[in-house]
Amino acid sequence: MGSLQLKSVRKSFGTVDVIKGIDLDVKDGEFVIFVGPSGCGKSTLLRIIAGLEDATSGSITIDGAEVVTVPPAKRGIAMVFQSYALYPHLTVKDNMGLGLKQAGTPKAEIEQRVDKASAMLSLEKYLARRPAELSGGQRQRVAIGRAIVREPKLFLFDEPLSNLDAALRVNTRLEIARLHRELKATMIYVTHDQVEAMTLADKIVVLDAGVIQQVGSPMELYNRPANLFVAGFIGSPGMNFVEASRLGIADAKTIGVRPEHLTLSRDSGDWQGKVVHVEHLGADTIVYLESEKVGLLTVRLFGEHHYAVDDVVFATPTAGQTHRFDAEGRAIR
Amino acid sequence: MTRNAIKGLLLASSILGTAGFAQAQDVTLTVESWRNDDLAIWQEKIIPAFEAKNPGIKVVFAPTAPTEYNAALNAKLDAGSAGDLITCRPFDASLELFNKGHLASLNDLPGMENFSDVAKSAWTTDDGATAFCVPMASVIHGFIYNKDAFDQLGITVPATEAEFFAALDKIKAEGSFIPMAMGTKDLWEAATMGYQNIGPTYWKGEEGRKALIKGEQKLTDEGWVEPYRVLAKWKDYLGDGFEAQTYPDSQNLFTLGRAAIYPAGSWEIGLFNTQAQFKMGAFPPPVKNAGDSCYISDHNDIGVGLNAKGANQEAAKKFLTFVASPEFADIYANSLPGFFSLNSTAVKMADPLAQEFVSWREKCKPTIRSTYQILSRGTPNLENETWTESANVINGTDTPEVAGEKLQKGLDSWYKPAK
Amino acid sequence: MSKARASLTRTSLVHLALISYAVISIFPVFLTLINSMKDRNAIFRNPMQIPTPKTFDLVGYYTVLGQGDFATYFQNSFIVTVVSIALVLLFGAMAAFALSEYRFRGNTLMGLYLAIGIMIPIRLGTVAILQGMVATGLVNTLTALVLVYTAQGIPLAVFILSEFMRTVSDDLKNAGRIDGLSEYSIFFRLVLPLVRPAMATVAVFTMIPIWNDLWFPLILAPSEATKTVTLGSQIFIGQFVTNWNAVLAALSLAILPVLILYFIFSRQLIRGITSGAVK
Amino acid sequence: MSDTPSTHDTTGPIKRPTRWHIGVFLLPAFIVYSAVMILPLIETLRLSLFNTVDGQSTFVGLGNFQVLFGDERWADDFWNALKNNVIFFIIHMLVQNPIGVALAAMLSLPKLRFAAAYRTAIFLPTLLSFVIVGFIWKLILSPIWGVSPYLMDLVGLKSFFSPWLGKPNSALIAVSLISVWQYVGIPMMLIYAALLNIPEEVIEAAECDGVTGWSQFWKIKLPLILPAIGIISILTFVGNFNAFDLVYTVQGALAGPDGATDILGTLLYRTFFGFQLQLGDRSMGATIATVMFLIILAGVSLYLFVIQRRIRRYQF
Repeated sequence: MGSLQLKSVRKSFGTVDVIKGIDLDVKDGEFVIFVGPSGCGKSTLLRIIAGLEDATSGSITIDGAEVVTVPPAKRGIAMVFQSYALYPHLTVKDNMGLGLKQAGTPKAEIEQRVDKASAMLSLEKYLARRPAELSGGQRQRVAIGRAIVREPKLFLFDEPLSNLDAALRVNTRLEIARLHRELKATMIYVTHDQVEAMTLADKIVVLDAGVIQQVGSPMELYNRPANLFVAGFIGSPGMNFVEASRLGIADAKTIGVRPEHLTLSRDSGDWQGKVVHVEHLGADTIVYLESEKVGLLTVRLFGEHHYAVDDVVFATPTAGQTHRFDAEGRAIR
Repeated sequence: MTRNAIKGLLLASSILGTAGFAQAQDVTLTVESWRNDDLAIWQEKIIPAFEAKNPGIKVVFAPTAPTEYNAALNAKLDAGSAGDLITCRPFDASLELFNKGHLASLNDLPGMENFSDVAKSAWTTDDGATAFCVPMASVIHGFIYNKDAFDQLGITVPATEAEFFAALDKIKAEGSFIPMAMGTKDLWEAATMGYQNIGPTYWKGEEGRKALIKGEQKLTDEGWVEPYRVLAKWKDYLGDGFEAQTYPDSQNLFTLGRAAIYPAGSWEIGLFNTQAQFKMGAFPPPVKNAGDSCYISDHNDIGVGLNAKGANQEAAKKFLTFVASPEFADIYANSLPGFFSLNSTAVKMADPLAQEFVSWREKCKPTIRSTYQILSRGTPNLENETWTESANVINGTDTPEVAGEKLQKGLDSWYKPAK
Repeated sequence: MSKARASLTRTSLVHLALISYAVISIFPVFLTLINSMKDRNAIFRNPMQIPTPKTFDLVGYYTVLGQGDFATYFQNSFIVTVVSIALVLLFGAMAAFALSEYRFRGNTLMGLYLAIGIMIPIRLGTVAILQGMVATGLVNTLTALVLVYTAQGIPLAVFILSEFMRTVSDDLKNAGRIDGLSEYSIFFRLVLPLVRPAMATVAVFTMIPIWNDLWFPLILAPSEATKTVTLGSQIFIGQFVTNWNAVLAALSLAILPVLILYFIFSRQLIRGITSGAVK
Repeated sequence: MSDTPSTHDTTGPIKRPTRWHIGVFLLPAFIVYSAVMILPLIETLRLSLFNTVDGQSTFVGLGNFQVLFGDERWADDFWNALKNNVIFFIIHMLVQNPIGVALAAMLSLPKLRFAAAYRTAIFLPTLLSFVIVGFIWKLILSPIWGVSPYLMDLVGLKSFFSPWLGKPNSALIAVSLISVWQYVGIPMMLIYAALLNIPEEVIEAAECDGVTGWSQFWKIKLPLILPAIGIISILTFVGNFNAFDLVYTVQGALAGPDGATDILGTLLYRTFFGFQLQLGDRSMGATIATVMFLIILAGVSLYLFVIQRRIRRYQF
């Protein structure tokens, strides 16, 4: 249980439209991630789903029931905030139990659900503490626990990892993935970090300027980006774009090649260039070169390679791995 | 809604206004007054005397500090929350209250026949037809001196201006006493204890005062400027820092025995009797030349009137009749020596100092303060201006002539004497 | 802090300066207190001396306590101050919450409207206020004073509290909404506990003018049963203006309760004020 | 929580239940404030357009204002009061606020001992009523009681003592300084708060850059607390132009000597409520009140729309 449909959802503040008509279908048990640059409207959309913001128009149904005018607490959702938003004056246990208490759940059941959630998150030792006495990672786990206890139809995550350091972020990512598998719950997750999106999602929704650019599984977005925006946003380092006219191609405006789909040779190839910078990452080597014909190119090579700045090299795109875009930026398939 | 909620809350905490105290048959009268000094005398003597004879009527004396009295009273009268009985300032302030309908006419009040027209003059309409307050007391100006100090220095009581200044010179030269206790900080001290005290001698009492009202004299005339010239000379005989000396400072200076002469109003007697540890005497304002007729300021100061919108008119009238009785006059004048009864029935006073003051009525011509009747009805207010200018003259910031000009200019700006 | 940062001379100078100013601040109060406990001659001859067994005299306190019903005055002042502060805090916080939390038509206008009160002294409205109180039969009740002080305190309370409420995390309030708290519960159970220090600040700033007010007790509730301490001591100053024993005793009696209340609140005040009042 | 749903959508606007709670939150404050404060004040300000003509209250338009500024006596009093009020304000700005800043700067030094005791002592006068402050200072400055001459004698300055409150050219300064004494606690507290809000890292960065002591205060802390100083200035302005009680208790309603300490508040009080033989003139009083309101409004607007926008705010 836990499906979500959005139909032409709009949101404007005064004369500014921040959400310009969103249609989306989320199936039960799916892990959906909203991704996009800051200001794209992804957080607003999440808050509209939660009921914290009112949609200006449109329809939202959860499990087939229209919820546009239903207050957040009655939508069967739970939310995890970026800033944790724990009640500073309540203990961990009370923080987790407040929502149930408010809904009139019997005490014993609250107890039992809190125990279960805290076991799942290894929080048993901290139940009596207040948020100020916890570390950042522990607070985030309490916030997640608070959501689990509610047994919602829909989990909403608003950039839950961005206040954590890098190592903790990876751990918590794994934990969320594990929770998703164990709970088999529907999760909607907002992030600006495409790595998080790629690693966690069943389905990614790429948003820009209040409009959905593309919806699809991580690999669909990677292999078949619908437009220049998605192509540039997904993948790291980002896709190389070359003006088609420079290559003498007439039926497209722009040609895109991912850095990992270029090969380098010191002797011969399609595009000659000069190395301007090299990044050695161990597993990968990233080479930046300046080509007279096509401009700045990023090339990603597997393993260690010994190129030096000012070396003259040739890059060649792998056949069948180039993307073509028309004048409006749409992918040509 | 909210109000009721709060009201309920407060009622619940059993905090009720006086309304809650009024018993079913008892009537409670409230007396508005600025005489907070007299609180004890009212509570201990006057009110018990009245209540003993009028069972069922309770009286509450509710004084306000003198400086806030007018403002507070006016606000309460306008809103209808003032007490049943209103203590009346003399002349225009009360006349205004009568004209606005706040004070009731008392022509028919039993007991009013106990007062002469002069006594009633401060609380009668300009045409003399209606009286609206029962006169309670007048006060007389003069000088109180430290008898021990005079004896010690061999000074006799001065009768003329020259003797007065000679005495001051002598005290000053000797050095153990401040010659005169007066300050200018509170302004009114300079005007009331200074100008209005010695002034009548120069403007010839009522003669000058009436001429001023008729427009026949001006404040720039010699009779009105000369008292300022005399006042300007006082400066040298006042204590160090008299510019910042307040009225209570002056009282303390004198009663602690540090000053020899105190320019006084008779109302000081009661307080001085309790505080001074030495013998005191009094003398009237010195005349210019020996043999001149003397003048004193015998000023109708306090009356009491009936709040026309009060709830307990009948009981209040009973109280006013009591105030008009010789019995009240006796209690009041003897409890508050220096407040002289205006009742036609002579009151026998026990206090020697008070007797001394009142004895001047026989040899000197009495007058009231020059600024009180008619002349302080407009803006700028002549009384207030006189306070400021009297202080200025003594401080030396204005010459006597300039002071007279300023006052006359202010008066001219609104006052047109009836021709 | 490293040793390099704190030189002994500098610290001493700072202490010297602070001690000097603190002395200037308390000296007049100290002077009043010591002289209120001396006999009349000692007050005049040696105003600077603390009471010695020879000069010690509580006659002023006897006079004051014997003359007026100071216990009732205290009770009145206390009730008026406490109830007014409670209402100012409650109503002010509620309005501040509405203004800082919700976007609605007329929000700014309402904010400005509530701010006008900071600019005009309420005393100017005396006559109309008094008429209103007469009409509702509230003259000579403490309710009248409570109403006036509540109205007078609301503008500043809204001003300060709404600043504070903006600093309460939106996520937190939203978490509450998701947990099913009503807007009222969010206000009372989440926001109010979090702005407690600010409430203490407002309480102190509201308390001072209420406790010390002379004007409205004089006009609205001058009866013996409703007199406040400040009005009572003002009447004493008038009545015993030359009896300095009594005056100084009355002043001391009026100072003490303010000090006590201040000490109760001061911890919260500092916390409130240091957690971003004027950031 | 938007204003109103906009209507340019195909599916049409969404109808939502009225948010009653906003009203419930605002209502108590609104009712009490409007009924007890605003309506009476409007009633008063309205009076400024009326005056008594032949015993009847008559609408006179701006006639009262013409009298206030046109009639020599009224105008003299008004300009005198305004001038004194400006001086009163300037003294507060030049003495009270710098002292407040200095005290706060010292109090906020890290690890200062007895800071709480100092704070309490310095804030104490702010808690006292005008009745008390006025009376105490009159006594202290009284040449009769001798406390001031005695104290000045201790530091060898006795010859400089003078009855300040009684002299026209020193009375206003003396009263202003009493007021400063009473209120210095407020700027001190607010600046203290602002200083404590500066993050330790910024100060440590300054230490590393060799900006220490005085120059640290001038170059780092002061710019960061400017917004707080701005708020204090405007609070001082509003407070000073509404001031009345202190002058009234120390110098009386006539604000002597010779009107030297008369400020707008005392002029208003005398005019509106009357004093001694002077009868209260509600209309002219309301006229002065209206002018005062406009002056304060102008000052506040100037602050809000000109000064506040130029002060840079920093986020920590």
